[in-house]
Amino acid sequence: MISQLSWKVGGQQGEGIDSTGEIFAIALNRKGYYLYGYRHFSSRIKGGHTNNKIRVSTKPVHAISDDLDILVAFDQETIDVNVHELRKGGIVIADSKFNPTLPEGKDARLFNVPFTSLAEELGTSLMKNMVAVGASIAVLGLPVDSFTEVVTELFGRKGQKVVDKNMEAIAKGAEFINTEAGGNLPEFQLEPADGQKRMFMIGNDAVALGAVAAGARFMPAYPISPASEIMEYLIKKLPQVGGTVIQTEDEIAAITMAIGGNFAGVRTLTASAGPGLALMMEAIGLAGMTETPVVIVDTQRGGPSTGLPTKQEQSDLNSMIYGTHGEIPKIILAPSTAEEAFYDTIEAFNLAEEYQVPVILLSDLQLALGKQTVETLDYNKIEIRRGKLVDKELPETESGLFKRYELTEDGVSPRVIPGMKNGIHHVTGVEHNEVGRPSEDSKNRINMMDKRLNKMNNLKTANPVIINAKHNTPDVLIVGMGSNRGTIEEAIERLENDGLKVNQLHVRLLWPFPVEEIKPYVENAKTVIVVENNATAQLANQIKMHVGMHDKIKSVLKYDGNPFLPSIVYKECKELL
Amino acid sequence: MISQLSWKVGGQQGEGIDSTGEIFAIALNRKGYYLYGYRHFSSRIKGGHTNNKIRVSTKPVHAISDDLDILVAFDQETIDVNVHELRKGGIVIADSKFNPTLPEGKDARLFNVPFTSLAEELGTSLMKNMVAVGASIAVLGLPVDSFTEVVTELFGRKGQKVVDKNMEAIAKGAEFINTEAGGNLPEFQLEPADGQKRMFMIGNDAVALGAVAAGARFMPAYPISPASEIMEYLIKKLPQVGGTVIQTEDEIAAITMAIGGNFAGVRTLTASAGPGLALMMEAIGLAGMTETPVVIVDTQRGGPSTGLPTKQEQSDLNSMIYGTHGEIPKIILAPSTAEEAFYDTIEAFNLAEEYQVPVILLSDLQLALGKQTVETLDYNKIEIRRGKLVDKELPETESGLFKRYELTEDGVSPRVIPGMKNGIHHVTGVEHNEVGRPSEDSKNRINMMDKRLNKMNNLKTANPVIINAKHNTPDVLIVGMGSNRGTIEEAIERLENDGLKVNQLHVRLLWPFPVEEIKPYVENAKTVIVVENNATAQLANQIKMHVGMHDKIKSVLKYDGNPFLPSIVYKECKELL
Amino acid sequence: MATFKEFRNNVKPNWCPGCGDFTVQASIQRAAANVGLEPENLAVIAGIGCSGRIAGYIHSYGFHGVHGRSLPIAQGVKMANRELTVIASGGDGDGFAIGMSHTIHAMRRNIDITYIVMDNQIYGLTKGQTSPRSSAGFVTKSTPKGSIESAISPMQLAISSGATFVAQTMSSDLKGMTEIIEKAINHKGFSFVNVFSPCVTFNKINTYDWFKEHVKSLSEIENYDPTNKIQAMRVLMENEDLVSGIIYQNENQKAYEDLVPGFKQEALAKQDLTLDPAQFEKLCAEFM
Amino acid sequence: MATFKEFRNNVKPNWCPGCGDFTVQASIQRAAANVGLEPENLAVIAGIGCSGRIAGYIHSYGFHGVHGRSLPIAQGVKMANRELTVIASGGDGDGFAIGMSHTIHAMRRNIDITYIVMDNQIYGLTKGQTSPRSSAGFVTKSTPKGSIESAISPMQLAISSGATFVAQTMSSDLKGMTEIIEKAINHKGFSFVNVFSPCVTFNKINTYDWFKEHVKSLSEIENYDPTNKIQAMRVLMENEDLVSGIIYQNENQKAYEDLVPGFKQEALAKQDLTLDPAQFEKLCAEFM
Ligand SMILES: Cc1ncc(C[n+]2csc(CCOP(=O)(O)OP(=O)(O)O)c2C)c(N)n1
Ligand SMILES: Cc1ncc(C[n+]2csc(CCOP(=O)(O)OP(=O)(O)O)c2C)c(N)n1
Ligand code: SF4
Ligand code: SF4
Ligand SMILES: [Mg+2]
Ligand SMILES: [Mg+2]
Repeated sequence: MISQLSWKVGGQQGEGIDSTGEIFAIALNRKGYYLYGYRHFSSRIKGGHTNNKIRVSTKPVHAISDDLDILVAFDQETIDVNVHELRKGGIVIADSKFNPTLPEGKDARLFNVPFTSLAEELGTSLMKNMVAVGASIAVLGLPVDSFTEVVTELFGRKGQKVVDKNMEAIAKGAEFINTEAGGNLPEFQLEPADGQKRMFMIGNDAVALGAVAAGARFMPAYPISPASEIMEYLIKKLPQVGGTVIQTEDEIAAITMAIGGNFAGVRTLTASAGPGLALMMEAIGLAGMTETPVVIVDTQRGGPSTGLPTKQEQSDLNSMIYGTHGEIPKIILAPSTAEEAFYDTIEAFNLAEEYQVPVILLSDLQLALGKQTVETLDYNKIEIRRGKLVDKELPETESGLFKRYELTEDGVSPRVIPGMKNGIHHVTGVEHNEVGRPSEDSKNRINMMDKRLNKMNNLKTANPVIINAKHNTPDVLIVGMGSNRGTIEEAIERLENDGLKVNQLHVRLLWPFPVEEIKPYVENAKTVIVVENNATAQLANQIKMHVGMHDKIKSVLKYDGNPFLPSIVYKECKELL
Repeated sequence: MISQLSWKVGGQQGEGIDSTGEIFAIALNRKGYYLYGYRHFSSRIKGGHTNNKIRVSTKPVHAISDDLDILVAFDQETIDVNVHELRKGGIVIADSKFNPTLPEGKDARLFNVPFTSLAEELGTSLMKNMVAVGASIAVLGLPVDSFTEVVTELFGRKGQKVVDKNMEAIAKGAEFINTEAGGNLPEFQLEPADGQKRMFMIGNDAVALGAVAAGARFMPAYPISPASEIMEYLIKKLPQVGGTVIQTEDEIAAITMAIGGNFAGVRTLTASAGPGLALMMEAIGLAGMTETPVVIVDTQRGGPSTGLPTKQEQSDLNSMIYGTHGEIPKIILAPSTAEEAFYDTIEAFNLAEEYQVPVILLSDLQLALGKQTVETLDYNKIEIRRGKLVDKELPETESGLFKRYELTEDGVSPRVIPGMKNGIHHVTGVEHNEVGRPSEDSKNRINMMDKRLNKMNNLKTANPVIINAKHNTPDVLIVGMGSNRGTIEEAIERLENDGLKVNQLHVRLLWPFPVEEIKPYVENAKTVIVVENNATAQLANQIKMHVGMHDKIKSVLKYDGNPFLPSIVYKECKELL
Repeated sequence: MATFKEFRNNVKPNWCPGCGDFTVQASIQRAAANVGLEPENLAVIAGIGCSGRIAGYIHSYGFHGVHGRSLPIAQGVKMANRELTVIASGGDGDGFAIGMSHTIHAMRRNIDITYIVMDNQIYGLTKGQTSPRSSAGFVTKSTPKGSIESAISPMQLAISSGATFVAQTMSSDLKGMTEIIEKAINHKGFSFVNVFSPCVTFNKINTYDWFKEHVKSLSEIENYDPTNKIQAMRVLMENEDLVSGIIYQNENQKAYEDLVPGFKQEALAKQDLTLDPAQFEKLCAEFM
Repeated sequence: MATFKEFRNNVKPNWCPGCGDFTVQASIQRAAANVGLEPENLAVIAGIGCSGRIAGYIHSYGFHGVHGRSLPIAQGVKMANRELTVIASGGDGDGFAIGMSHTIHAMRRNIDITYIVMDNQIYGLTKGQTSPRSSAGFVTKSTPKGSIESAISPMQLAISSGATFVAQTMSSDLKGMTEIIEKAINHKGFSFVNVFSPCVTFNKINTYDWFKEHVKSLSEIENYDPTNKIQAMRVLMENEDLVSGIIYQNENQKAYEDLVPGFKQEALAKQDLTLDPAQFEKLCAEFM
C-alpha cells in the first residue's frame, strides 16, 4: 500500500482531457485524499497536446510530484511527451485505438484499453473518458461506486439513463484492467484516506470566494488568462448577495470603475494578468494619490508582452512594486496556497480600507489554475475591518467641507462615503490639501507626500513572512514566494536528509517589503538561496536592495514556462552549496 | 563689475511674464552671456503667480542661483512671494501702478517704474513688458540698442512702426531708471561677455533637434506637460525633411504607432510624461519582446497621478526601469543639460537600432523647460548607427522565411524592413522561435529569454557615468542624475571650500545600471550621498541593489516640486557629513 | 430642498475670464436644484482638462480623476450607489480622444448617469492643440497648416452607439442648457449632453458668436420627433451636427441597473457586507 | 505577379475545425493576388484573439501585436512606408472593445489601410465571453443570464466616424468576401470590412446558417447607392445592420497621406536619414 501517487491524463486540447482529470480527482477528493493538480495547456482552443497531472496523497500536498505513477494517454503524443516522467515500473493506460507503443527499454507496463470502442459500444465515443477513469481506478484498487456521486451530479440533469451509461463506461474500463492485470497491483494500492470532506478548488476560486466573504459586491473586469475564472465565479455568485459583475470594454475601464465603486463605498475588485495590469498602471497611481482603497488581483503568467499566456511565471513582481509613475503607497500580498488565497483576499480588502491604498493580490498561474485540496475554511476567521470609515452622522462644519485628507499621526484620514450629509468632499489625482483642493504649495506637498508614504510604515498584517526556521545557524536559508512554497518544502526535506541545515522563509507581504522580518534570517544563514520563477531574480534583488549582504545571496531561477518541481529545486540548491 | 547675476520677472500667468524674460534673455544671449533659466508656473492658463528667473554669467552655468539680484514685479504678490530670495542690496523694479511695497526691514532698493502708464503713453499697456525690460537693462548698464535685433525679429512682420514703438518703450524704461538712479549702479554692471554666438534653448528643443539630426522622421504623440514642446517643434520641422507628426487619440496609440513606424524602418519617437508613460507600459513590453527599436522621451514632472504637472521631479525612474510586466531588455539614458540632451537623443536612436530595444530618454521638467545656453552643436559629432539592419539584397531561402530572431552570439539578430524580397518574417509579442512563430517549447523559451536579456550585457555607450573624481580617497562621493548636475557641481565647490574632499558621479546611463563603472567610486568614498528629486531615494536604491555598501549610502531628497538650489544641496550634504 | 446657491462652494474657478465653462457650471448647479437634489446626493466625476476642474467648483461629492476616464469612474460610483445622482463631465479631448472607447461603451451600457461634455473644439489645458472636434483646416498649435482630419460627430456617434438620450446645447444659453441638463438628469439611463463651450483663449474660430450664427435650434424644425432615430440622423447629417436641443431620446429602454438580475433598489454601498454563515457553507460545499 | 498560393506559408492554423477565420485568411490571400501584390509588399498587422493569429498564416510581413492595437501599429507602418499595402485585422473584441477608440480614430484619420474584422460576436480565445457585438439576451460564459447590453453597430459607427469605405460580408461567401476585400484594398483611404465569421466552438447562435438566413445582400435593394450616407444609415437601421455588401464609399476624400504637407510619394523608410549640414546650421541658428 502506498500513501501517495501521481496520475496524469493527456491528449488533444478540446477532447475532454480536463474533465477526465476532474472526475477522477473529485471522486478521490470525496474519499478524503489530498490532491494537488497541474494543467499543461496551450493558448488555443482546440488541438495541441494538453495534460492534467494529479497528485493524490493521504497527507496534505502542495507540490507537483517529480515523477509519475500512472499515465493515461489518448494519443501517442501523450506517451512521447510524458513518458520520461514515468517512474520505473509505472503504468501507461492507453487507448488501444491508436496502437500505443512505449519507447524501447522503458521499464513500464502498458495497458492497451479500448477506450473508444468500449465507449462506442455504450452508444457514444464521448464516453471514452469515463472508460479511462474506470481503468485508472481499477489500477488503484478503488471501487467503481466511488464515482456514483460525482457522475450523478454531473449528468443527473440529463436523466438517469445518461448517468447509468456513464457508470457503465467506468465499470467497463475497470473490468478491462482487472481482467488484464489478473488481480490487483499492490504497488498502486492507495492507503485508505480519512474520508473527511474537504474543498477542492483552484486558487482563482479561492480568491473569488474570499472576495464574496470579504463583502466585495462589485467587480468590473476584462477577460484574460489566467484570471478569467475569478470573474466567471463572481458573475454567478455576486447576484446571490445583491452584487454584480460588469465585463468592461478594457482593463482601464475595469480599474477606474473599481476605483469609482470603492470611492462610493462598495468593496470592489478587479482581476487581470500582466498585459492588463500594465494598462492599469496610471489608474493604480490615481488610487494611491486619492487614497481610494481598491483590490487588484494579478494572476501572473509567462511574460513579457503576450508572452506565454498559459504558462507559469512570477515576473510581474517588479512592475507591481514600481509600475506606477511617481510614488504611492501600495500593498502587495502573495498567497502560496488556495487556502491562503482565500484568507489573503479578505485581508487585502481589509488592508485596502484600513490604509486607503491599492492592494495587489499577487497570484501566479500555478496557484490560479492548479486545483488543490483546501482544509475547511473557517467562517469565524472571516473578519471585516473597514478602518477609518465614518459611519456616524457628521457635524456641520463652517466651510461645509469635510477634511478627507486630514493630516493625522498615522497618515490615515477619516473617510466618508458619498451620500452622507456634511461629508462632502472632493478627491483629485492632482496634489491637494486637506480638503482635497488642488494645491501647489510646497509645504503642503511635503506634508501630503509624507502622509501618504508614511502610512506604510505602520502597516500591520499577520505573517508578512512565513517562516520555518528550525536552525539557529542554518547552512542555507531558502526564500521563495507564491505557489512555490510546497515545492520548496519538499526540496528542503531532501536537503535535510542529505544532512544540510535548511531554514525556509516565504515572503507573503511583498510590499512594503518586510525588511525587519527578513533581515535576522538572512543574517544568521551562511547562504541564502532565493527560488523564483523569473529570469532576473526580482525577489533576490529586493533582498539585496533592502537587506544587503549581496555576497551570500544566490538565485535559483526558472523561466521556461513550467513550474518548479521539488527535484529541480533540490538539485539546483545542491549545486549552489 | 560683476561676472554673474540673477534676474527674475514675476506676475500673473497669461500676462506676458514669459515673453518679458524671453526678450531679456535673448538679448543677453546675443551678447555672449551664458544663461540658465527657471520658470515657475501653474497648471492653469490665466491667472496665478508665475515667474521666470534667469541667471546671467560670463562663464557656463547650469544651475539656478540661490539668490536674486534683481526682481521685476508686475504685482505685489511677486514681491511677497519672491523677495526672500533677493540678496542684500538687491533691486526691485516694480510697476508703480500697484503701489509696490517692500517688507519692512528688507535691505533692498525699490524702483517704482510706471510700467503701465509709460506703455499706455505709447499707445497700449501691452508694452509694459518692454518698459520693464528697458528698466532692467539700464540697471545692468547695457545699451538699449542691444535689443534692436530681437525686437525687430519679434515684431518685424507687424511693421517697422511696431518695432519702433517697442524700442521706444524699452528706451523709456531705461531712461526712467537712469534718471531715478542718477548714474550707474556699479554693483550691477556686468562684465562684458565674449560676444560669441551660442544657442539658447530648452531641453525639449534640444531633444527635438536631436531627433531631426538622428534621422527621426515620424512622431506620433499626445500632448502633455512638460513634453508637448518636443512634438510642437517637430510638427514644424519634420515636414522640412519629409517627415511628419501625428497627434494621436491617446498615448497607447502614440507608442504603438511608433512601434509600427520603427518596424517599417523609420526612426520614430514619441514623448510624454508620467501619466502617458504609465499608459505605454504594455506596448513598451511589446517593443522589448518583438525587439523593435523605439525611442520614448519621458519628461518627468511631479507625481504621482496628475500630481504637480508643472513642477520638477525625478520620480519615474523606478517605473521606467520596471514598469512593464515580464522581463525585457531596455535602455534608459538621462541627459543633464540641453547640450547632452541633443547628443543623447541621437545616441538613443543609435542604441535602439543597434540593440533592437526600446530606449527611454529620461528628462525632467527643469531640463525640459529650463532655457539654457548651449555651446554650438557639432555637426560632425552626429553619427548614425543602424546596427544589424540588412541593407543588401537577401538570398532566397528554402522556407521562404527570414530568421528575424536568429540566435547569435551577441543576442542581436539581423533585421529586415518590410518591403524587402526574401526578408519576409512575422513578429509577435507571444514567445516565438527564430523565424518568429509562436512557440511554447521550453528550450526555445530559455534561448529566447537569454538572447533578449543578454543583449544588454554587451551594451556599449560612451560615458555611462560622468565623473569628476579629483580625489583618490574622497570624504564623500555625490551621485546624481538628470538636470541636477550643475547644481551639485556648485554645491561641491562650496563643500571643497570648506576643506572637504568631494568626488562627483553623475549617472547618465540609468539602465542597464552601470554597476562596474559606479562600484570603484562608491568603494573608495567614505560616504556616498545620492541627490535626487523624489521621496523614496530611487537612485540610491539602485546603488544599494546593484553595488551594496548600504551603510555608507545616504540620501538628499527633494520632492516639494521645486528644483534643487546649490545652497540646499550644500547644506543638506553638510548635515549628513 | 436645496437652492442652486447651496451647490456653490467658495472656490474661485481658475478658468480664463470669459471661458464657456463658467455657465456650464452654473447650469449644472441650477439644474441640480431644479430637479430637487441635495448636495450630498450628487456626485460629479470629472476628467482632466480645463473643463475637468468643474468637479471642484460644485458643492457636491466630487472626483477629479485621470484624463479620459470620468465615465468608468462615474459608472462605478453609480453601480455602488444608485441612490446618488451621478454626473460625469469633461472636455472634448477627454471624452472623444483618450476617452472615446469609454464614451461609446457607456452609451451602449446605459447606466443611469448624465455625461456633460464641454466641447470647445480644442485642448485648453495643454495650450491649444487640435482635438477630435476640431474641424478640417483648423489651425492650432499642433496643426500649424490646418488640421487634415475631419471632426468627429459626437451626436451621430452617440446615436449609433445606442445612447438613449442625446442632446446638444450652447454654454451661452444658460436657460436652454439648464432645461436640457434637467431633462438629462431625469432621464432613466445614460444621458449625453454636448455643450458648445468656447475656449476664449485658444479657439478664435468657434466663438460665442460663431455658434450663435451657425447653430440651429431643433425647435425651428417643424414636427421634429426626438424618438425618430432615422430622422435624427438625417437632420444631423444635413446640418453638419450644428443643432441644439434634444436630438434623440428613447424612454423605452430600461437602464442597465434595472436589467441586472437581482440588483436591489437600495444602494449597494448601504447593504450589509457580512455573508450569512449558511450561505457561506453552501458556497464552500460546492467545492467539496 | 504572385498567385494566391504564394501568399500561403507552411503554418497550419491552430483554429478549431470549421472556424470562420479560415476563409477570411483564404480570401485575403486571394484578394492580395487578385489586386497584383507581391508577398513582400504586403504587411498584415493583427490583434490578439483567435483571429489575431491570421498574421502568422499569410506569407507576407506580419505583426502580431497586443490586444486592441492593430490599427495604430498598422497606421505607423503605413506612414513609414506608404509603398506597402497594409492590412490590419483582428477580432470583434479586439477592435470594438479594447480597441474601439483606435477604430473610430483610424476611420476619421483615413490613412490608406484596410481593416478586416473577424466578427464572431464573442471572445473566442478567452473561451466564450460576451463581446460588444453580442446581442442583448445572448448567453455566454460571462452573461449566464443573457447579455443586458445591446450590440454595437460597427457599420453605423463607421459611417458616423467619417469612414470612407464601409463594407460587411460573410466568411461563408468566399467569392463575395474576396471581391469586397479587393475593393477595400484598392480604395484610397481607410477601408473597413466587417466579416461575420462564426465561432463554431462558443457561439451556437450566430452560426453559418443563422447568417445565411438573416443577412440581406445590398444587391437585393433596388438602386442602393453606396455614396448616399443618409440612405446607408437608414438601411442599416431598418435591417438591424444585417446587410452585406459595400454599404458606404466616399471616393472624393483624399487619404491622410495625401494631405500631409510635403509628404512624398516615396516611402519615408527609403529616404535618407542624414541631415544636410546647411539645414542643420539653419536649424541651430534659429536658437541663437
Ligand atoms: C494620460 C494623460 N495624457 C495627457 C494629459 C495631458 N492633458 C491634460 S488635459 C488634456 C486635454 C485637454 O483638452 P480637453 O479634454 O478638450 O479639455 P479642455 O482643457 O479643452 O477643457 C491633456 C492632453 C494627461 N493629463 N494625462
Ligand atoms: C490587454 C489584454 N487584455 C486581455 C487579453 C486577453 N484576450 C486575448 S484575446 C481576447 C479577446 C478575444 O476576442 P476577439 O477579439 O473577439 O477575438 P476572437 O478570439 O473572438 O477572434 C482577450 C480578452 C489580452 N491578451 N490582452
Ligand atoms: S484655456 Fe480655454 S478652456 Fe481653458 S480656461 Fe481658458 S478659455 Fe477656458
Ligand atoms: S474558439 Fe471560435 S473563434 Fe476561436 S478558433 Fe475556435 S471556432 Fe474559431
Ligand atoms: Mg477641449
Ligand atoms: Mg471575437
